[in-house]
Amino acid sequence: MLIKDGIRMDGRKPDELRPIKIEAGVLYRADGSCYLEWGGNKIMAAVYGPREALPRHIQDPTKAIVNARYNMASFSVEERKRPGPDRRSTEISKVTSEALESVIFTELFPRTTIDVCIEVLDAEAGTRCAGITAAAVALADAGIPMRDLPVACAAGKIDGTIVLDLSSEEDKEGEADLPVAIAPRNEEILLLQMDGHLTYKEFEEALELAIKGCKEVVKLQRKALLNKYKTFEVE
Amino acid sequence: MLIKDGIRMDGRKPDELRPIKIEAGVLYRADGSCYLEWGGNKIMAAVYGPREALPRHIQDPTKAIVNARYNMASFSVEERKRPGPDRRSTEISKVTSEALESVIFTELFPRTTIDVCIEVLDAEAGTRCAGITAAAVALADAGIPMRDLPVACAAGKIDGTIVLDLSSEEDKEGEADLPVAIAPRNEEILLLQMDGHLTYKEFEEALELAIKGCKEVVKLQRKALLNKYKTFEVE
Amino acid sequence: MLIKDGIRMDGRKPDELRPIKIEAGVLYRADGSCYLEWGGNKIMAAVYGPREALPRHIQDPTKAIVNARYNMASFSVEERKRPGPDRRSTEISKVTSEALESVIFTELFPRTTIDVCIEVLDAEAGTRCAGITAAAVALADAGIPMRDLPVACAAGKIDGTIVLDLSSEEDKEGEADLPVAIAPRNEEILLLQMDGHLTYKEFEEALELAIKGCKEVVKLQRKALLNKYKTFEVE
Amino acid sequence: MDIPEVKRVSAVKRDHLARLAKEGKRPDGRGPDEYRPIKIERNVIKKAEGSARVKIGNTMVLAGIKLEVGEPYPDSPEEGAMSTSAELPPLASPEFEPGPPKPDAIELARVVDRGIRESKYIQLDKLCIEPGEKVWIVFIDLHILDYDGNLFDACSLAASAALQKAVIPNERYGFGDNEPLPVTSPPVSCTFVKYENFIVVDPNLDEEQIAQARFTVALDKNGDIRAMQKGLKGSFTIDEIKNNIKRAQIHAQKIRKLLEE
Amino acid sequence: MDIPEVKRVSAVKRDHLARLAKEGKRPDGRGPDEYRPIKIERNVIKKAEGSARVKIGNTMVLAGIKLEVGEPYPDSPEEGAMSTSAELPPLASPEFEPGPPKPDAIELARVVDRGIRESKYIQLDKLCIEPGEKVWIVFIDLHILDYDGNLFDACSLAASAALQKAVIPNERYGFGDNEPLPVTSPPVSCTFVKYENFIVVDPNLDEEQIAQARFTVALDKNGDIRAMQKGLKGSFTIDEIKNNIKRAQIHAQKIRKLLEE
Amino acid sequence: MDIPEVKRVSAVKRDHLARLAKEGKRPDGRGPDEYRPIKIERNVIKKAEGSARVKIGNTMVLAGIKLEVGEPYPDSPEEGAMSTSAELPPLASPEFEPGPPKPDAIELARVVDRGIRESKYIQLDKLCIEPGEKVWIVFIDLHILDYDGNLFDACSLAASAALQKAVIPNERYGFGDNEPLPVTSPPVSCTFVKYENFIVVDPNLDEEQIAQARFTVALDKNGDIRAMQKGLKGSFTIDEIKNNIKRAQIHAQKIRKLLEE
Repeated sequence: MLIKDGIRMDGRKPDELRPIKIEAGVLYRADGSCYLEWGGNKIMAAVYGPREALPRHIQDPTKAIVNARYNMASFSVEERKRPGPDRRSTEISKVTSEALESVIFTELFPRTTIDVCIEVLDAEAGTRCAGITAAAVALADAGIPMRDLPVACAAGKIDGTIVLDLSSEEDKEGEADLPVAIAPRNEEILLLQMDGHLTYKEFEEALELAIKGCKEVVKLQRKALLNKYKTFEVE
Repeated sequence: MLIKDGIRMDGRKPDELRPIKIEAGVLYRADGSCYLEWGGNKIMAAVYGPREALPRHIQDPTKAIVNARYNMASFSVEERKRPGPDRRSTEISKVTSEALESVIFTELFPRTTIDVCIEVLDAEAGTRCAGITAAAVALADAGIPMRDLPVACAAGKIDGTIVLDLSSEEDKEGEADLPVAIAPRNEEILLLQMDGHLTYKEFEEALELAIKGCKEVVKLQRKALLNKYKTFEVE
Repeated sequence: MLIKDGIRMDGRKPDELRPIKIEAGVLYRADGSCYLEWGGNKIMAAVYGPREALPRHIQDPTKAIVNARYNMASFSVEERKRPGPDRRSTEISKVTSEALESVIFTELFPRTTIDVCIEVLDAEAGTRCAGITAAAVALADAGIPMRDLPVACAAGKIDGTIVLDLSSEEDKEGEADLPVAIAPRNEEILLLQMDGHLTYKEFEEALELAIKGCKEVVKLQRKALLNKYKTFEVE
Repeated sequence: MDIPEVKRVSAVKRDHLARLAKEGKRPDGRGPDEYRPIKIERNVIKKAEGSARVKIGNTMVLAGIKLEVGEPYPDSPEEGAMSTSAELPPLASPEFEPGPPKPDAIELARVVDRGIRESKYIQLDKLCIEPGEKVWIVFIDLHILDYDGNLFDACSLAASAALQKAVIPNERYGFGDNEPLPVTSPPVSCTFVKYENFIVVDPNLDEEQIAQARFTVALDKNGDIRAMQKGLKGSFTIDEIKNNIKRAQIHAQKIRKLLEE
Repeated sequence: MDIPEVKRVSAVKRDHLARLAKEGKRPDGRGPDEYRPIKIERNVIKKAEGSARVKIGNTMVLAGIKLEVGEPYPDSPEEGAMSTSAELPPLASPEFEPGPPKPDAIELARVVDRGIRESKYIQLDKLCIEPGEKVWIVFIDLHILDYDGNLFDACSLAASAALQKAVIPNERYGFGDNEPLPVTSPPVSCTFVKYENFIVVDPNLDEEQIAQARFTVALDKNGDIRAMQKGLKGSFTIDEIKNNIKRAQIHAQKIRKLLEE
Repeated sequence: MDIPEVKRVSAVKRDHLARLAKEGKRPDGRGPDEYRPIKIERNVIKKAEGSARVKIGNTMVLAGIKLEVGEPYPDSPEEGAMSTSAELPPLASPEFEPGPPKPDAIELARVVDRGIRESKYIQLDKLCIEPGEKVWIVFIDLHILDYDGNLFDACSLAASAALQKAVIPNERYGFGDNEPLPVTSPPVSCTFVKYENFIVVDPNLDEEQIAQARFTVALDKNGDIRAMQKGLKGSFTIDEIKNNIKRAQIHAQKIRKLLEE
């Protein structure tokens, strides 16, 4: 029983996000960075680049390569995770790199890489969306030119109801999870994955809800970037 | 009891091969290819090259490098094999590379590699000989100039009798296995390995039988190459 | 009970070294080499270089890179050691490289590496000091210019007494181990590690004893190098 | 960090495909909703508990099933387990390199795995031997033999076909007679790519090389969605995604018939 | 052979620091015996059994503690075990590269480990569950977030702080209520570097990059020595080493107070 | 794909050796059927259960034997097991590189292993401790110290000599007194190379570097063949192979005497 009288176990309504806190420019060494808390998730993202791609034979003479590396700290999960990439994180790194590259003007920086490091420090469902959201802020903080600020959020199905932003328990016990990343301005889909069971109708509903979620989150991203700017002004 | 009244458990006479089926030019992407069935073995071989050897520091300015890679599919054996090379396949790759390089005019293609991929899809004793035999057809199909068409076949000893082309059970229960690859025109030995127990006399007999086997197999290789040529003419 | 009436379990006095035997120039292929027995330790050290550092991007245009590789043979310890570097040997390789580089005139050989191979063939406590001591002789044998001949020796604490050069049992049961490498001429500290429990006073005593030990060992190193020189003269 | 391989396609080829796309034409003459010929052969590997070789046009893949006895996961002590791997061996393409699976191969295996897992195709609850102690582990190994595009659908189809007639190797373990692997209804996967705003099903290699975005959906026998994956560096509009799914529902029905023959 | 990375510092910066050093000045204006501001936050990670984020100036590290049930070592059947790992992820510095731990990270983890182990900070003898069969294994994972020098002290401090308030996760294993991890008094680590014959505590990145020698000492609550490590390619005189230890004894007392707040 | 290392020998040296070969002469003055001096020292490593250092000319190798308790293979529940590894450490030659064993080292270890295994030198059936549960595993580790050619024979001889006087470490495991490892009669390996149609036994490094083909045969005490391996990129005629074996039978008898001293 994950939902009762329209209220989820953690007290949220079906279309309600978990609490989100975003801070831009939190690291000293990185060219851009972001610390994000989203429900029980704690994510640190850093961006380095554009910088010369090395070794040289990997350089693309027409554009920058976007390398996102999603990594879970060994203490971020219930059972300690062995350090280093596993198959899951390799796939997430790949789809995250692709989603972010969609919005970056990579052709401005031939022969370079833009490295995006996403460290999951504390994990509680929805880390890939949280990671992309944090990475987007870090990219903006690094001054990487983008045609839009990407943002991600998942919808899902629990007890037959389409809901926004699954919690850990909902993810485990629920019927479907649909993480989505978009370029919010014209609602282009940058990332979309799904596993579970959705009829076509349910999918339409879930996609709409996920996009609605994205549009709420993007406001928080913008606020975080603005806050950093303000801080600089005050200083 | 592996042999009774001069007849082996699978009905073969001591000097009889298992059934062999060879087809050349079966792959679309490869420069040359061969599909071979030999008893219960199913082998796919592909050749790529000569092509520039990379990274450059491995190039030999005087000749092509021949790289054979023998690999067993994880489902090709009774107990699932973990993917990737093990010590056995590393050794077979090495001796196969050396045997094939013996007949290739490598000095015609300095700074290149000729890559030979041998995939064992279904395995039943004698895969290294079957692999070399298939690789030879794939090399010819790729138009790689060779001074002869290499071919391989094993002889062995079971119940004290020298026999041709061991089956899986004979290999396990028998007393010796002698895989041999030759350049058939002048009977040069390109590969020879042996484990088990043979007197010098028995070795002479086994070697002679293995070479006899090779000479039967080479006819099938030639027929397969001819068939492909004919097919092209008809088309 | 590791010490009784001022005598240690193997009959040594607190400030006494285990028996040491050093031979220089024992290998044919290496540019310099040394075989050393120190208590139950048997060490072979070889030096190659200075030679061009490869791949090129690791070259330092201002000086030679000193690469020491400390390795334990799989049969050198009670329980067979899996071949290849582990975390312990990686750390020892690092501090050994740094200690040796301290005394080598690396700026004379830009863009090169000086490779120092230390193989522990039989191990009985104190292998890192024995390895550095052997490596120093091998470096001198290779004619690598050094501002001093480095040497290493450990002191430690057992049953509350500061002693020189711990044996295997003393290392296991004792209270502290302090391996030290020095440039003996002016007593510079090239390597210093410690684990256990020492008051500051005890540390002063132990360091003094370790340096005294080093100064005894350096005499044996010099003798070994002289012996080799003499041997050449005689030949 | 795994650097995604720079895909080099000649400018000439790219321009040619772009021109064709503007006229709604594909390089091999197919319509945008046309699959290449599909061929399924089952039980081609004697040593495997199940196997299938699938050709889609020139693309050829082999799926082999092996079962082993292993321990169940602690949180499902009465259920078997499944594991899907893909190898892109140098045999299948001049671009493939030997070595452990790269991100491409891992994504491929995981997408195929999700389709099978989420449609509950393998009845894992019937693969318990001894609760909490011993269960069957089903290994699905995808071996690419010839790569001319659309590995997602070829591998998914080969896995489904191989599992369909697979057996539990009771004899090898002394557990009695072999029996059929308990399966339900297979998922069917449909893949689209988009280039020059042209969206086509079942891309061949040329199309994949210039594609900006890829979309795969795995459907169950009711046409419901069990898994999806958007890939590559471009984007889709919401309507394109919805349209892809509707198109896939029609394709999947036809492909399902091939599986049921 | 692991080739120690060539550290490139501009000649200008090197000269600048050398000139300052001759006047006994440091690049950020500190005195030779002055730490940067230290900040400790505990229990920052919910999933970890213990955690602490430590900042020393701009350097920021996170230590996370996880406990697992495992087998004891044969020679100490009634004792728990501990294992310390450090990651230098590309997030924390443009010079860090992904991949398995390199010699730098291994040395760092091992030096932190020795300080904790030799001061018997974790009471391993109280971590036995079933003698010879089951004990608690304490995993200390050091995750660098921002690298501006002196990782040795930052990591040691973070590990000590994280262990201080860590719990034994009995509940997760059905062993009853969680309880505090039994610890004694933490070690405190002090690190010095020497450049241009100038020896300073708590080096920042600029100082580390031109340093000729490094010295770390871990002290217990009595100021006794529990672990030491000299690093880098230069040397110290005997008096310098002795002096470092005496200076460390003073610093350690102050840092210990932060830990006990 | 492991790229076989390009072996570079100067043209001058190659020509010199070719000229000598035409006159039936070898670079170090030996006849074609002459081994370099062989020296065997046993029990040189205290920590090993058996050991031997073998020199053939300037080539020096060390074999160390370790025994561990492990599980038997399912198909031979009452037999011990053996495992042979070879390391070509950078210590032994400027061409050797650190890292996991490359194809050269793997071939070397496997050929030595086959000689011992096929001649049933170790009586594995006497190494069962508890049927189906516990057996002795014999580890043969070959450590090259100085490489001047013919590692196959040097390693085979070192392994044979080390096993000859090895012990079962019962004491370490609390099984009672140590006892001799049960062995029968050792195999003896003989290696030939061919260059410029000149076939010589016991090649030194110069000869190996220009050799076109290599042949190793392991013979038992009756002169029967237990293992063979042809290597390198050239070929032998049938008569050359036969002749090599006959020559080896004579050499093996002499070498066997050294082992029995």
